[in-house]
Amino acid sequence: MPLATNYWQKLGLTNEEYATIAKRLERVPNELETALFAVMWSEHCGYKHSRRQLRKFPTTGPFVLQGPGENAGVLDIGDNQAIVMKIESHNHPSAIEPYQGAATGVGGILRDIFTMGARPIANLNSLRFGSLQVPRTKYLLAGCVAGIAGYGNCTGVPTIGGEVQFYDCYTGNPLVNAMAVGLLDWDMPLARGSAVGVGNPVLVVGSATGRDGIHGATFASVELTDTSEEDRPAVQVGDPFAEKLLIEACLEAIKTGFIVGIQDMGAAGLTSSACEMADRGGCGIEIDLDLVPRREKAMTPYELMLSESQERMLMVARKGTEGQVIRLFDRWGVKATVVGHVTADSQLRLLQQGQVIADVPASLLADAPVYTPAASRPTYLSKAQSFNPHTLPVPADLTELLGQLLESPNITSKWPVYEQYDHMVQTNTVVPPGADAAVIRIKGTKKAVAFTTDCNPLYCYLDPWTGAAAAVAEASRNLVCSGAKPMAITDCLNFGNPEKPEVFWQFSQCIDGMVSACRTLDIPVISGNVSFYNETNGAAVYPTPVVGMAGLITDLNRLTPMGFQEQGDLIVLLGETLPELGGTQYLKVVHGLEQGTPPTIDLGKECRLQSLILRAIEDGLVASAHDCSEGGLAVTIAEACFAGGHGATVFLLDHMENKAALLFGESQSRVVISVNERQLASLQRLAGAFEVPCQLIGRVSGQSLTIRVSSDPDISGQIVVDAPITELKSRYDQGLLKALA
Amino acid sequence: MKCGVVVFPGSNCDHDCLYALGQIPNATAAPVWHESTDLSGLDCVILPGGFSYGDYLRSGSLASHSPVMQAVRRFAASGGFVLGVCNGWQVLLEAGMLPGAMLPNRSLKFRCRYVTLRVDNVHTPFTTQYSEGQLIQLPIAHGEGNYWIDDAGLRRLQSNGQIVFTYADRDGTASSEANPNGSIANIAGICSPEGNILGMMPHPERAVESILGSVDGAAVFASVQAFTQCKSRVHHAIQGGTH
Amino acid sequence: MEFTAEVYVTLKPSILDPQGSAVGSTLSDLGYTEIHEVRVGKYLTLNFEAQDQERAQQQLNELCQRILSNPVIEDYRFKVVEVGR
Amino acid sequence: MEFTAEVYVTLKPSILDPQGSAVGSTLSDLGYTEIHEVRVGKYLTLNFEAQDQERAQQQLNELCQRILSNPVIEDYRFKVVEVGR
Ligand SMILES: Nc1ncnc2c1ncn2[C@@H]1O[C@H](COP(=O)(O)OP(=O)(O)O)[C@@H](O)[C@H]1O
Ligand SMILES: [Mg+2]
Repeated sequence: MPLATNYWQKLGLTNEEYATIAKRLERVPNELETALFAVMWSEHCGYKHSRRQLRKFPTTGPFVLQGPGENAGVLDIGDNQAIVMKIESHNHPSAIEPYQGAATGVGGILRDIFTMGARPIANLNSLRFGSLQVPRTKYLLAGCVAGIAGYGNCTGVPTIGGEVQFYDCYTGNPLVNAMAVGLLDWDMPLARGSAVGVGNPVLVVGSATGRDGIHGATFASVELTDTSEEDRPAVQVGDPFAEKLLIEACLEAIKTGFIVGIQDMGAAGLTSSACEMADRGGCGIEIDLDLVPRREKAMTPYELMLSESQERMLMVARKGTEGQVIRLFDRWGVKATVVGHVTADSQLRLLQQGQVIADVPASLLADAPVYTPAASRPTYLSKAQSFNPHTLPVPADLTELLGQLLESPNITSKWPVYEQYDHMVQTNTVVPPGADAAVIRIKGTKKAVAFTTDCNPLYCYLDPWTGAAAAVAEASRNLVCSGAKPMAITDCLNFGNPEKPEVFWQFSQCIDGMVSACRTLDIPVISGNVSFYNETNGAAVYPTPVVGMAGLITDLNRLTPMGFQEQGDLIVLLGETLPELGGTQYLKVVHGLEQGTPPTIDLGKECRLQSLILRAIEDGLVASAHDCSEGGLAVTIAEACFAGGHGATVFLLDHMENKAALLFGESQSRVVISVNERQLASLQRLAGAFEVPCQLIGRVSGQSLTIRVSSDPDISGQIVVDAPITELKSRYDQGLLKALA
Repeated sequence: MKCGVVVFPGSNCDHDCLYALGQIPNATAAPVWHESTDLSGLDCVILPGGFSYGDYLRSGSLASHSPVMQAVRRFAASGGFVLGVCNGWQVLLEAGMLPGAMLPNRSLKFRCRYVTLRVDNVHTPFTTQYSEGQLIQLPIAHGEGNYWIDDAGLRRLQSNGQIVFTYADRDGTASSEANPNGSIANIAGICSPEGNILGMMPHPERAVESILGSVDGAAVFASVQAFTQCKSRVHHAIQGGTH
Repeated sequence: MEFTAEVYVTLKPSILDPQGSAVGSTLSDLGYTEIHEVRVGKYLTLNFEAQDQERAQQQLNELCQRILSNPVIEDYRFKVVEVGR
Repeated sequence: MEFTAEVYVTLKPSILDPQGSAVGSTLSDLGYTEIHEVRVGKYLTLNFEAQDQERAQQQLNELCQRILSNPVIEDYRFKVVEVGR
């Protein structure tokens, strides 16, 4: 059958790209070869619009053993141990089939971890949904959470943290970002995704190949429109049981030393795994497609190469060991099959019935073009930023207002979500979900590692640079509050269509904001993922650069809780409250507005604050620490009360004539700590040395939260909040259930 | 005490059990592969939590047919101690080694959290270190822990004292609010009539160190350890007599 | 009129059935080697009220499509019978 | 000879069906008030080899009893058809 002219456009290649391929091949590619280029040069696999921007990130530092470029980043935590981490989006599949979409997202990110020879020790997930008034939102939330639970629980990896947020912009395009973490003993060289050693056998390991998710890679690179509901078979079903066996078998196989290279099959399946392994190793790979185990009859080479069937790996073994490798996998009930070998010529060569059906340089496939699209400042910004929230009336009953905020969807406790996750399996979770950061101890050592994911997309919408910098700062602050030194970031950048100048402007502003924060706080980026085309019928989601971060606690004695610990302890606010109400949850919940200039961030100030806290914790001065984020100071204090099971009496100096800004403003670089009375002087001295404002604001006492406000430190002022902790806590605990009812 | 922890394809609390047993003085533990049929030299066999065979078909059903279960059956019949935790209990039910069956949680959701349990029988080899009616905190983590048995069976469990753990309030009442999964009579764990087989949904192996939030699970393992020691002392005395 | 319905929900043939394949391979491990393929679906029974057979069919079809199955990955089939007939 | 079987596994009528009641209450929340009872069971299809129809029946019955259902809480029913008939 003659090929339609310009058939490559249907596969997603532009005329220029096709011409480039033909020129560099010095011949016209055949149809299969063209299809291989189309997936490898898709946005999803090729990072065409983001690669240049991503190069701005700092990627090295004292902890970094492996930065971006491998399947996951690797961090040195001493004693020949390392932490491996990576985050990835599964937004589009989850929009269509929430359970399987989210489940296979977890499966994929876990494979990136154990591919490196690391045992997965934790999952996190960062979720964003649309309006809870829309019934489908509840269905999507329930399905995604059940899918994450189903997969993580079955594989025996604890899900220890994450985020769930609700903004209308995500109604048609939810965000499901899954992060995984592994622990590696690196007494031997890291397992790497490269093909080396001419003549070494190449094996396909795991599930048989079916017609799942063909076009998955290109699908993720095209805006979702209403027609994609028809595009359905592009969703795959996950098999967490197969994954669990694959984990155990792969980790055992890597230990034998027989495995030269290993790579999971993610987007674009066999094509991308073979091409990336060959490219990294500087070798070629020859695959006989007739040998690839398949689930369905009459599969075409195109289908075999592009299938995104789950729970599969590509592996290069040392020549002569393949028999032992196959037996090892068989013991775990996992099929391993030799399908080809490593060649000297750096070509990806495919055979069928003895005939060569594709033969292209792997490096060319892996070398997608890089674009820098036009960028322009969105027109909505001036109007949104010039909105002045201080003229709005502040409700009289601030106790009730606090209750309303505590039960609002973005602030309320997410226990109905994380209760569905086995967060305790592996018996290392010393701080379970619910605190600023989750903490995993490392058995046999005094060490622990802390993790968090953070991003406030409303800030990013209202000021991308500031919002992205704040995301890095908040993640880091969350870790520091638990007593951990931040080590590195894995980021998941969720944006709209980058070919639109306004979206690309948001993207590059966010990158710049993150880069500044990374540099000031000295935290490199070691892995990540970009998800573009998060749009519904032309409207982009808020820019959402999710920051996943890992921190190290060298001595578990420094582990610091977020809740108040003892009656009589003093409550201290570190940092400064400014008259900032733009982009707050107060505006959203009370006035229904997503407007204003978001809180400013002074990275130097942030850095001093975080250094101070770490130092104070080290000096044993801090009984508890909790950072201020959504909902501001009043919510932060209330949460510290709930977590510790104590009440508090608080006195705030009102220097700005707006009680809403004082109590619910979201000024950055603030942390509420509690200290024993005897430590106050030392703390104040230390804060002075670090030039961090340090204000005594109250005392842990009783079982109620009482907040008094006065404009004069000598006048006892007016009680603005007064409620039993149990009452406030019950609203905080019931908020999500209520919203979902 | 020598324990064997069975590893089925899909078990995922096997390492946790081995680690927890390592925290118990005078206990040793080793994994037992699901294809193995040799349990000789063991005092106690533990069927750990997890998702054996993916929990496909019914939780525990496929695992209950694996070769090791033939051996476990013989081991129990000759008086060996068998502890099934979570998925392990589901396997014991499917194998018919304990009565009743497991249904999905009433909420149909997986639940992972601490619960309060009342210890109702302190005369089993697994519970001698608890006191009667003691309230303990252990984590649960399951999607199918809604235990069911018919009326006659329930009466038998009650009259034989086979109910070992019950979900309870802080004051010890087996209220419906305290029931996390819909289990009949708030049952959280039962034993065989002889007491040497125990099945329970909560995870004692997750509560043996204070840094994890509770040490209330340690007594399960310490009880078996003490019981085994006692048994072997009696055994020695008898053997000594025949010399 | 009172109707009773039986609904069969199955994974589309091209979709992986992890449960079916695990059951199938375990059955062969147990020595039932003559078993080639197993697929596991759902079987629902419903009792419901409708005006007549035609509307009953129609209602059930809507139910299957909207709630009882996920058309992205599943197919369904049903039978409706009037009770007492 | 190649046979294909359909197996229906249902909870015994005396046992409360958590899944069925959840589906039922979802349906009534969505306004399908005319629905009275929903029960959710399993529907398995198997392809297998047997010498003749009688043995096929017998083998399948054993399979159902031993593995495919749990007789404590479930009932089963099946149909066996020779393939190509
Ligand atoms: N999807 C989720 N999975 C697991 N834990 C979650 C999830 N969403 C929220 N949490 C947990 O709930 C707590 C509060 O979340 P969040 O309000 O985002 O915290 P913070 O403002 O400190 O970043 C955290 O401990 C977080 O890990
Ligand atoms: Mg926080």
